[in-house]
Amino acid sequence: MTAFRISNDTIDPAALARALVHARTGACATFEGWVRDHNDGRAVQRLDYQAYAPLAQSEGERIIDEAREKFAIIEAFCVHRAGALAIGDLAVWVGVSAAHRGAAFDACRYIIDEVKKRVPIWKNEHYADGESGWLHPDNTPVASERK
Amino acid sequence: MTAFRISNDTIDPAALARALVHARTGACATFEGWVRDHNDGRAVQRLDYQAYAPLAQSEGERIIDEAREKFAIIEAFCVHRAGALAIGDLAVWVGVSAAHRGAAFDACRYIIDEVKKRVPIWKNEHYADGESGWLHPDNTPVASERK
Amino acid sequence: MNYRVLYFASLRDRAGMDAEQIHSLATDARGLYSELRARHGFTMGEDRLRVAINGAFAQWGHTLHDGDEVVFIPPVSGG
Amino acid sequence: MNYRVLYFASLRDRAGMDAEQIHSLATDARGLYSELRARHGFTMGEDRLRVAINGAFAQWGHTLHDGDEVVFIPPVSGG
Repeated sequence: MTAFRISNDTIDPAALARALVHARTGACATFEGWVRDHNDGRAVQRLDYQAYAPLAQSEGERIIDEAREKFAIIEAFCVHRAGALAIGDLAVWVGVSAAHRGAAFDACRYIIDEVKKRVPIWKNEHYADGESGWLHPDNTPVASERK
Repeated sequence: MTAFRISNDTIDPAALARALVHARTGACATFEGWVRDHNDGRAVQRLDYQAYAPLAQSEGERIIDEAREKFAIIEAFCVHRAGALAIGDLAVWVGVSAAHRGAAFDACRYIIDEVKKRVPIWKNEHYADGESGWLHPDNTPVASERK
Repeated sequence: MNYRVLYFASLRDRAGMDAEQIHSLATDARGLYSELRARHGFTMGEDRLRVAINGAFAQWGHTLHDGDEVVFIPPVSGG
Repeated sequence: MNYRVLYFASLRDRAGMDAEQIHSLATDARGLYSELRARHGFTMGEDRLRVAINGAFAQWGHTLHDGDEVVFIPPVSGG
């Protein structure tokens, strides 16, 4: 399994979690990002993720390599969805195993924080009022480029 | 489901994780503690957890109540095994859901840290050399009370 | 007075029992532990233990009542 | 020179296309973006964007070569 993957299909967190655990694993930390029904006070109906796939892949792998250098971890994986998602779909999954919990938590958080900051993936939310919009990293709307 | 539970049976993390997710959930953080094959340089073969169950239950629930007060979370659960466990068994599971990832991570870590500090559960490791021993919170042996 | 004492972890190993019924003149957990320490040869001091009375954490100086369940809690190691 | 430019997110919406082949005199990403900004009416400034050349992040002043794939990366919002 590659450490980072963009997936056009449903993510199976249970299968991913199984790949984390070794005999020397004491701790696993996971993060799941779900499509939720609201953002910034607006009702969300669905969303699309666009990705610049080759750069997303290499940048995602770079982030996981950095996590391996910074923290004493055993395994680390991240899968991010692309395409059309509905409320209650899993958008991103991060899992880290380690001998001890501190490294597992710190690496898991590092990976999701950096993925959200650096990996070229964009979220377009479709609202109940019929509008839609690209979002910034802080989930505020990109006001500008729409015609 | 009670927020904290001592279990004499195998923990099913996938079933627990499903109970975390609501339509308003944006983020889930989970922690899994696994029985690993070594501790402090010694090969571990199996271990036993003893629990003072009534106090473990009330102290575990208190910790989760504290997490709900401190962090903006939606759901939080913790299950801790008691009894005999083998290498590769899941010893403890913590899961937290929230609208945003910061609260989910912080609450998940708070819960496992406090459980390890305060909940009356004791780990007795059985080593490959035939010895066994009760452990301190920092996983160093309790040198003292053995006959 | 009569107290029920439960033992866990290294105290259980040392006492060689899970629990016992104790008749004692001690009126608080501190006095009771001194007595049990002498009887079973526990080496762990009060500073390493916590006390629970009737299923809740309590102070060492908390006054005991007849029939109380008392537990001396060694350093925990869950997780 | 000829460059291939890919568009994502709000730039894609504004340009009305996923990608285009551009013949340009620009020799770096900065010059190329100025040209495309004028052509498509992009409102986002350089300070809001990153640049990728041939699938890797690059500097705005990086010299472009014929056939390069150039992508202007709006603020990302994965996760």
